[in-house]
Amino acid sequence: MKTLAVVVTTPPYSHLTITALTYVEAALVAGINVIGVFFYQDGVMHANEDISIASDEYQAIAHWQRLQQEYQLPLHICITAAEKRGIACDAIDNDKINNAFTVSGLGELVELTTKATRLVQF
Amino acid sequence: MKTLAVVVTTPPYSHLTITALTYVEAALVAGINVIGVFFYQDGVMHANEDISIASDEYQAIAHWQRLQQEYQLPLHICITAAEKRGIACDAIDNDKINNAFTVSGLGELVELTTKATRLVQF
Amino acid sequence: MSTLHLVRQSAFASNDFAQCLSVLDHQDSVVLMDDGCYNLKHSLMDSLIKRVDGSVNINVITSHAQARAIEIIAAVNAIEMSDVVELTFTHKKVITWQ
Amino acid sequence: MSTLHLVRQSAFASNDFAQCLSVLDHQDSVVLMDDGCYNLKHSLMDSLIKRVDGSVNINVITSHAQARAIEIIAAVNAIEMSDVVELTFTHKKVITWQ
Amino acid sequence: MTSIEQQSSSSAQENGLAIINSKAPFSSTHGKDALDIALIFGSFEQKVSLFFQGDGVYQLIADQDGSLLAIKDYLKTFSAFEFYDIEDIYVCQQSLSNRQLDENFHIDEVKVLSSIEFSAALNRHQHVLRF
Amino acid sequence: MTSIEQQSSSSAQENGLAIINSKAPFSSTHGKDALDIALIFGSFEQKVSLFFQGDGVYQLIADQDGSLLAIKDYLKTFSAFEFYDIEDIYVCQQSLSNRQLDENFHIDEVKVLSSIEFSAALNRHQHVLRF
Repeated sequence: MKTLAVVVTTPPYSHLTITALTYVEAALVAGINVIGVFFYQDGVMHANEDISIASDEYQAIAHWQRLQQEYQLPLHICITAAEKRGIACDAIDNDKINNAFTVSGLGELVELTTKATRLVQF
Repeated sequence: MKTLAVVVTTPPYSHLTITALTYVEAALVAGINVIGVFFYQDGVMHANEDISIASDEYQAIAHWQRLQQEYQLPLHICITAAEKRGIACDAIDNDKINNAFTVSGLGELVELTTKATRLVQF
Repeated sequence: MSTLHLVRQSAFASNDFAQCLSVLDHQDSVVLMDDGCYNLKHSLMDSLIKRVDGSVNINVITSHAQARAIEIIAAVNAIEMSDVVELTFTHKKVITWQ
Repeated sequence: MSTLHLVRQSAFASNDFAQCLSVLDHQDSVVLMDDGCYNLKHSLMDSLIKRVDGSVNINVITSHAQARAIEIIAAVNAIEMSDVVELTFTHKKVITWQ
Repeated sequence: MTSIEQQSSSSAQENGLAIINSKAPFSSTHGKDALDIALIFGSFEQKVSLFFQGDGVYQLIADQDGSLLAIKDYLKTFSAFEFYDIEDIYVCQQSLSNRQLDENFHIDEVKVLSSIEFSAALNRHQHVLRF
Repeated sequence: MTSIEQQSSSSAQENGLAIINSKAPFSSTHGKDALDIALIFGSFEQKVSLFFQGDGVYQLIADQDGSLLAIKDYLKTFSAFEFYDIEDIYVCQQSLSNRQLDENFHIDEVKVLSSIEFSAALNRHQHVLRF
């Protein structure tokens, strides 16, 4: 069984993120079991519910949400990286975190890496 | 009269920001009239009230606040850059923006640049 | 022992591509993507093509090169993102140079 | 017409320092700060020191070099941030290479 | 090509803002962020000049198409420079030739300068930002 | 220096994570971000090896002092590698000599490798991340 884990370190307003999205979607379409995407460094910015990208720009966050819904793709954000970037993770029922994303620790990255046959970083 | 405007593009968790802070404080101590600091690109992250930097790390935001209070140093964040980074600027009495910072447009940068005898970017 | 190398940066601006080449093994494959496409015109590419005698497989993502108005040279395969997914599993590991 | 150049990046990793040198005028001054301190050991620095015959003033921020365990060479002035503030106004403009 | 013009103005008072573009167009927001500043200076009728050096020269090359990357192609906005009275657009000849690029640009009025001319043109401005 | 050891293990099954450090220590958070991953792998008793290449080799050099920059010096944490059973620490010889650096490191057990050995050591791992 081909399993894939992906690490994303670029923020939603970076065009590099489109490449990551295109890759992950191509993997899902090809029937690869993508066991999770781990957002690290500036990648955690994806989960900031307050981000507003101009409507004529690429909507990276909406694209991740769609992949999450359509393929039950787990999207993890690193809590340490998130707190450094003003995404408050301590509140219960936090309405500042996009609910397509799960707040996780780095232990989740260990888990994904151990389980995946391939790990790809973007 | 020596007047100085400063542009900061690095976020609070970047060590490069310490260099900018050290420079601005040295200018203020030397009696230079620093007419404003304009935060652009990732620099706007300074105004995110939810940012929590580990207490044993450098507290860049607190340092900017201190300079603002001690020297009445104007700190402007670029609204477009801020919205892209999840710092909501549209609400009245927005409690997510650190109140040491003023939400401004790029027109403020034109103003600062026109008035300043020197413009320095960090 | 083969590795898939995803090269995303311009060698004219950073030394990532040079670092990639220094660990490149025969049997490895390279995919130029994003600003890595600019490397098609870099002198490191000439030496790579000469060095490998065709043993290293060099690819570029068509849309990424076309968007940048970069001509794809004959020594390089023009591929799509779905091919990158396939290469991911025909190689033993992936290193991203960004 | 003199310009103060603040160099903040390692020439081993990026080509910013090379770009700075390509527009450097005699009478200009250079301040190496942050990772720009690493350039003290780069071959571009040797050629800069030779080229300028002492007409370009080259400086490094002492604490930035010391933190990186970089020895400050004799051809370069060791300065503090307060000196950078002064240089800001003894030159006509500032360009930051970062 | 513009050396006479440059020499005649090189002794004049420096004024306005020079923006140096040093990054390729599609992988970072630096080009767009610099453009936004240029346009706002233009709309406030403040002098602003654009310099392209290093990988920044890729921003000027003809026949690019960001839409292939699903990117909103901000390079198209360069055609508005005339409307904003942004007339001084300089590109470093050395950076072009290092990258094996022809002088084939997607906007008119780009002045190709040697390093010495590029430096002299920069020096005619009071302030410099670099992206 | 360790070539016999490498050869004997080079045919073994690849396993664990290799982290390539490519950035200088004080101007970005990449080094610290990579370290955090290494330590969590160590604490989960998963094999992790550290590779230093390019400007990343500056992370290993002796006599540095981030406190002069008011930076919390994460390099000091490197001394905890032993405690976490992180034993494979490799540095690229070519990157050191390009930067005129001596093999004088602030931790023990750093293995200086040629490009070929560096590549072979990387190949002994199943996954690679690079910061």
